[in-house]
Amino acid sequence: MGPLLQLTGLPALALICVWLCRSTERMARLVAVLLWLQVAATGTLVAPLLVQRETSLVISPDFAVDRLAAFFVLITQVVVAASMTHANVFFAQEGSHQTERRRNLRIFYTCAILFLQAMTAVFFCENLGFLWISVEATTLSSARLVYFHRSKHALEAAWKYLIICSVGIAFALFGTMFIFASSQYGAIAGGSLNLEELIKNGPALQYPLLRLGFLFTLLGYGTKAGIFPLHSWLPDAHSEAPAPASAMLSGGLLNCALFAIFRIAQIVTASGHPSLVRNAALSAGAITVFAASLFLIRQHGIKRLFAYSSIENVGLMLTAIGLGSGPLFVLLALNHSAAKVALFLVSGNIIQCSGSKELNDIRGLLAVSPYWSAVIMLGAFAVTGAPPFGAFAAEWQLLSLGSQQHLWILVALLVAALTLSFLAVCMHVGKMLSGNPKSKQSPFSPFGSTVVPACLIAVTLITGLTAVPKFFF
Amino acid sequence: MHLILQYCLFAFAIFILPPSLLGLIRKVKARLQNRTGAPIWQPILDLAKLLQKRETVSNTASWVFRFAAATNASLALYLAVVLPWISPRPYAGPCDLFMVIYILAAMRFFTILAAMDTGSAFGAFAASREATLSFLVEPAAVLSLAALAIPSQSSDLIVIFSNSVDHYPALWLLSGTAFLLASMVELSRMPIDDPTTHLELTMVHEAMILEASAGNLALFEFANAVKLAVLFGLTSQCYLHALLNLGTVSPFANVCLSLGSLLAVAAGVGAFESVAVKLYWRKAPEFIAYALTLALLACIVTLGASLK
Amino acid sequence: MTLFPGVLIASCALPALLAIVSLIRRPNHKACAVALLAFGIICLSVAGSTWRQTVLWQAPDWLAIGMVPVQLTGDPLSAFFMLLLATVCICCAIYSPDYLEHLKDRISHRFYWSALFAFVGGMAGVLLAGNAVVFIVAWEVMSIASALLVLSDFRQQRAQKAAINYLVATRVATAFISLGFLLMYVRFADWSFSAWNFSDKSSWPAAAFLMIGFIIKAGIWPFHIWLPYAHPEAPSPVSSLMSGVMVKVAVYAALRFFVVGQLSCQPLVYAVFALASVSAFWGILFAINQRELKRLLAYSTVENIGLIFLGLSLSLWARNVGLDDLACVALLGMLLHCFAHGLFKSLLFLSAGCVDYSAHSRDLTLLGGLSKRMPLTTAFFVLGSSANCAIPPLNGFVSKWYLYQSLLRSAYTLPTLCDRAVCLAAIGVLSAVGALAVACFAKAIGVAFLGKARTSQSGNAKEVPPSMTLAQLLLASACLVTGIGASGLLPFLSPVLTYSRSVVLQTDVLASLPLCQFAVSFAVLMSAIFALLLRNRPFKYKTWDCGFGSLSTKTQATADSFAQPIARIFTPVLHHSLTVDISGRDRRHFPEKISVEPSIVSLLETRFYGPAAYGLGKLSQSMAKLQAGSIHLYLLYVCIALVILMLVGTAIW
Amino acid sequence: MTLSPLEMVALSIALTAILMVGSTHLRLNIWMFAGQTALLAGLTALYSWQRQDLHLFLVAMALFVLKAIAVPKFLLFIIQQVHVQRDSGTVIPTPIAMHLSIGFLGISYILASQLPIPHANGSGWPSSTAAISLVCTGLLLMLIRRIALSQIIGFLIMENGIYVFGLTQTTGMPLLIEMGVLLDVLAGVMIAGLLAFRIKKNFEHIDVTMLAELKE
Repeated sequence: MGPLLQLTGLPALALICVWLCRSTERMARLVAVLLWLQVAATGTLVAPLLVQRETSLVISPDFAVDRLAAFFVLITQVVVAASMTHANVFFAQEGSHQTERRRNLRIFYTCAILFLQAMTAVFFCENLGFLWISVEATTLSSARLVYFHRSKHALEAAWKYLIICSVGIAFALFGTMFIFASSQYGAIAGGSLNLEELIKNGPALQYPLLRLGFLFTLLGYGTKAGIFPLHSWLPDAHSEAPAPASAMLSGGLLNCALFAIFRIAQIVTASGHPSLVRNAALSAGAITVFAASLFLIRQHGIKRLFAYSSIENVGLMLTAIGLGSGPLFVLLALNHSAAKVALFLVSGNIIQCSGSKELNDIRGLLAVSPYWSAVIMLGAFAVTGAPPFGAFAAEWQLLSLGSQQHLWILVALLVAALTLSFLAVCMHVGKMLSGNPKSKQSPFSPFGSTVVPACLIAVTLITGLTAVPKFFF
Repeated sequence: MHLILQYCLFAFAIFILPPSLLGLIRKVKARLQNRTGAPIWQPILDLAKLLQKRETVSNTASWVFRFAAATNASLALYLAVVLPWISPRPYAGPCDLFMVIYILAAMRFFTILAAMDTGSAFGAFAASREATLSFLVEPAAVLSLAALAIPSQSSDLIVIFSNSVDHYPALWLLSGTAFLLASMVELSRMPIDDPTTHLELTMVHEAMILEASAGNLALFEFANAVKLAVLFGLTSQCYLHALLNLGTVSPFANVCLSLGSLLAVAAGVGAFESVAVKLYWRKAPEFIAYALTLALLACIVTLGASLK
Repeated sequence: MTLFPGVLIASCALPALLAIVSLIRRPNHKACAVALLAFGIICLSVAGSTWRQTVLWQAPDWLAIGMVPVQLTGDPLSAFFMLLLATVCICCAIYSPDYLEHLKDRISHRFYWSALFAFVGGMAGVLLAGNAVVFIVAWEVMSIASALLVLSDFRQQRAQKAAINYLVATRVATAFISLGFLLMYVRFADWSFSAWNFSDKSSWPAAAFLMIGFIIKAGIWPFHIWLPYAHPEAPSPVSSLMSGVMVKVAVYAALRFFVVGQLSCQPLVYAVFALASVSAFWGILFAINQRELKRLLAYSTVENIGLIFLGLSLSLWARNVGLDDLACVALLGMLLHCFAHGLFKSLLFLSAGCVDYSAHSRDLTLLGGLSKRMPLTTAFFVLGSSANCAIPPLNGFVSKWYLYQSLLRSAYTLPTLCDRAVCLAAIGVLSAVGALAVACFAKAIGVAFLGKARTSQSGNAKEVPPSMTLAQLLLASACLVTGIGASGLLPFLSPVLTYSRSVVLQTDVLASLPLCQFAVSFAVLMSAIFALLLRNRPFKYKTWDCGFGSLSTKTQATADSFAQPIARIFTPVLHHSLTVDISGRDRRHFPEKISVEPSIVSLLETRFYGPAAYGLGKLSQSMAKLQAGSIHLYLLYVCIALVILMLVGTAIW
Repeated sequence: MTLSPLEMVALSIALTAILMVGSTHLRLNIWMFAGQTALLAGLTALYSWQRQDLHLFLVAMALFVLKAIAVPKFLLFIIQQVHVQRDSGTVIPTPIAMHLSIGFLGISYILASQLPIPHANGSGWPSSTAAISLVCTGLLLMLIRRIALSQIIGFLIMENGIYVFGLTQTTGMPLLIEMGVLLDVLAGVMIAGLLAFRIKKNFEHIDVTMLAELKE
């Protein structure tokens, strides 16, 4: 019962806070503190895994966490904690603490905490059924986050998000059933959805059914992860959600979906057909990276820009999965999450300040606020894999892995796409930074609104320049 | 004693010969046009007269203007000392062909600056033309000398012009002619520029020094005369090499030959100028093309010879 | 001995630290300039300590990029370029505080200094990188930081465009370099440079990729497009660092990999030789047709980089056919030209910055008459231009002379007739380029500094503050000293040559080049002339005006009219055209206003890069159409993806 | 070719879905969905009897209560709130759509016979045909209907199809997971319904084809 309490106790407390605190300002601050405490709690829980003293932490037969998942849990929790910390500044500026909007804010916080729990659960599931349930739960809890602003656009985005992801997830359920069937008609009497069992009996699984299962789950969870052409909901949802929610969606949710794919890829690899994973994931990954980089060239919204950049990074992570390198997947995810969260958070500030999401309306940031400019600029470099940030180290590792396996077409495609996406993002960011400011509004709380993103950027910088990546391998 | 005599003679050659060559060209032209013409030493008298006058400088001009004139004269004198343009020279140091080319370029550079410095429309106009011409003619000049450099395997003009082992008359002839044509452009002589014209709009070299006066003008004129002597001197040396193997000639004959050929080249140019017409500006590249063609021919000859 | 790795580390770590600090705290110009000066001195000590020996520093385990440990190597080759970096840095440091004052609110202090430190640190990093990963990290830092510096004057649309252009070029270069590195890594299973060489046929594709990357960065035709946009837009110290040092860093990279790594791919060498010649000519041809001072200088950089790569390729060529002496001469010429160009181009950019500082314009059509108001700056600019025009005895002449020497030597030593003819032709091209350079710089000086002021701004210009003069003076004297004293300084280059696997010539090639003697006799003659013939103060009078009375400043030649005859000759290449507009009531007989607007077109931009960018935009647009907003369509995509995945999945995998 | 009662039920479930494609009347659709789910609950109950599996019976009960009663009730409530009777039109005409879904039934048969599932334990092709056909029909419904509620119904049909597949082609999905899935679906429908309600409030309609302002 200990681990379970450690994982859910503080969020439960936070939930109580959300509804019992009279003042929403205090509530917001308290929740942020609790979430950071939760990070610490989870950290102590998974610490033995991180230092490789233990290989896995079993809570129940269907719930366990290994080293890789432990990294993801921590990343997710940090992402949520950081976003919710920044949310203090964001919602204060939004005027959400006014009386008539308080309820909305409380609902937002509730959903955010539930979302966190759902995402955490994804990494703990050792059972494909529960995995599916958790992933679906993330969709359900985050739909309300997207709809926070209650505008027409937010509604549209939320609807698309809910419907498309649900359809995708339905396919994932279909796929899960195929995998179940493959175990049933293969080796395991009565069938099993337990990951460990499936991996152990890998070679005995019935391959045609397993293959169908993999393809369906790739499609299903891929919809959730935003693989091209299933990504259609992603830019809408990311751009319409309030900044902290966009950050969580991009920095947390996408990892969850990819992690689900990674889990199933593990089974297929264990069944003795790694080429299926390799071919499917590499081609899907490469296509996604390339398509996203083309999308990036012509963008009109600041958050849509970063959303497409997320799609690109999803493609990269999928490629890492295809190359069969879990640690690389974590490394990419870590850097993407940190940089992208920083970007989304600071772009929220910028949107509030300039009053528009359109790239064309945002000009002369350098003159408006050097802090925001610095974060958005460094964040753009970090997220597009420019050295010396961590994403570069990860992408370089990915490319060298690809070259070592003589996948030259893939490598060339990735290099081209990375070049394009870097240029596209930097071009748009450069336009925002330069020129004369269009609005006269002065920036608010320059320090408070920058500290969280700046710390996240520092994380990727440290990852890029020190031997941190070795820790994952 | 012998050395001092040589130096004196050489100083005479540098200071007296160039203006006289100019005078000679004018005299030949005059005679061919049935005029008596000024005496051959008239340019020397002109220079002396200019040096006595008080200088007038445009109030637009800056330090560049007078600096340019002095630079031109100094560089011309330096060239006259080091180049093997006339046979017995007391100075026997090295003289690199590319250095010569770039010293000529420096002279041109500063002349153009002087022309632009006064803010005169004519000066700038001529400067622009001079720049264009020099760009067109430069490859011809360099290649004609480079072609000569290949048999001697050295870029030192002293070595090149004293090389009597590899003797290719055709090469010397082609290079010499190419160099002569190039020099005529470089010196703003006849088919490109008429030195006697009175219309500023058609001038090239004269318009550039339109604002110069007295000592300043004298320096420019003198520099130009020295340049003329040096370049024609080199040409005449080329022709001499084409005609006979100079290694076998006695020193005294060498002096006579080099002086004689220099005068012959000058007279030839004078004769040519009296029959030639000044080319329409846009036709100038066509004339220069001859020089380049000859230089390229020389290159082909020299490459063919070098492979043997 | 223990000090050596220390300075190596400091030269990379100090700028990194400074970049972060100046981003967080709003920096002041003086303090930052002092820091830059300190960096320059550290670079100088790096150069000094690694001039004759190789110093290696293996970072502790915690300092790594990804899985690859950080490794710094200082060797004679990098020391040579470090020296250049140090010199230019020190001069820029002296120059900056006063210069930046006039940009007051146009630049953001934090970003400028932060990016500048990152930039110089990146350059030091590239020069000291011991393995490919460190190299590419430093290379990107250098590139991105310099792109930011191009954006310094961020309110200007032009700066924005220039920065984006530049970023595109530099990122594409990085992409090629990355591919090259990856290929080499697979080939040698090592990121360390010391393990790499290009003598084997299997490393030729990597060599080609790397070479493309380097020549894009160096600005060789047809990849030079970014250069004339980027260099002028940056503040002058940055332009001089970019033009003087950064493009040399690309040259350094080419030297590091292909000369030290013994490239044996002859087709690649031929290609570079051809591109370099074209680039020299193309660069100067466009330079002469510019009317913006710094843009003109930038195009002239294209020309000079062409010359440098000409020397580089000739050196490789000679080595491949076994002519070691020739290879040495070419290499020496190229190294000297790197250094010389670094010095005089920095000087020219700094002087152009002074013009901008005093006359508030770099547009030649608005300048004029500065030589009387700013005589010192004019003198420095004339000296720098003379060096660029290879006028003896300045450093530009020495290096160019070596290039000529190497070409001439190859014209009689290379094995085949064809090779020899090519080299002889290259001499012709080089001489034409030289003459054009003279024309180009005569025009720049003539229009910007001489004649009458065309606007009141340039008429009211004042001489720049002493610190800016001092910076120029340092560079100018460096140009002079390295020119006159070349024969004395050359022996110091032997470690670089030895390191570049070249023989060191025993005989003194410079013997036939009496520069010292020339300089002395020139000085004597000049002083004699001034003392004897020009000693009287001249009588001042107006310029000859054909009796029309006071001349309008408009009668002076403009930048365009000076270049027009040459532009007209090259009409097919430049698409030179004149737009003449005559207006007035009776415009035929009594025109009241005539305006002539010449224009040239860069065919590469309109015919190649323009359409390419347009095509990419179109492609992206058609992709964007996929995202049409309809949820039904999106669901259809899901279905289509399902069908494709099932078909491909079950049929193939 | 004889069909077992179980297979007959499964196929009739598929048929109800096809019939739903033919009608744009929302209330009718919801009733038919309720009937379909009731049939499904019955099928589950039959299986539980056949397999002597108690927990399957629990699933049948839950299915009946939640999906055959609660969900239709909720949807009917929404319809009442938003005052919509019919779908405001379809992308392709309903008769053609219905024929198309019959075509899908045929395709489903082909696909089902391709499925590498050994048909030893009575779970033969008709059931998997029904399952695949349900999924296809659900998708078709989502693709061609313009109203938000129809999309929800389409999604529910798809979900049913997947459930049919799980029920007939495999045995012994863990109860907890079945329940979890059911709850998730339920929550999803609730949220979607509420969103539809919001759409009506914001846009004065619930036509999702009008929700196309976010693009590129």
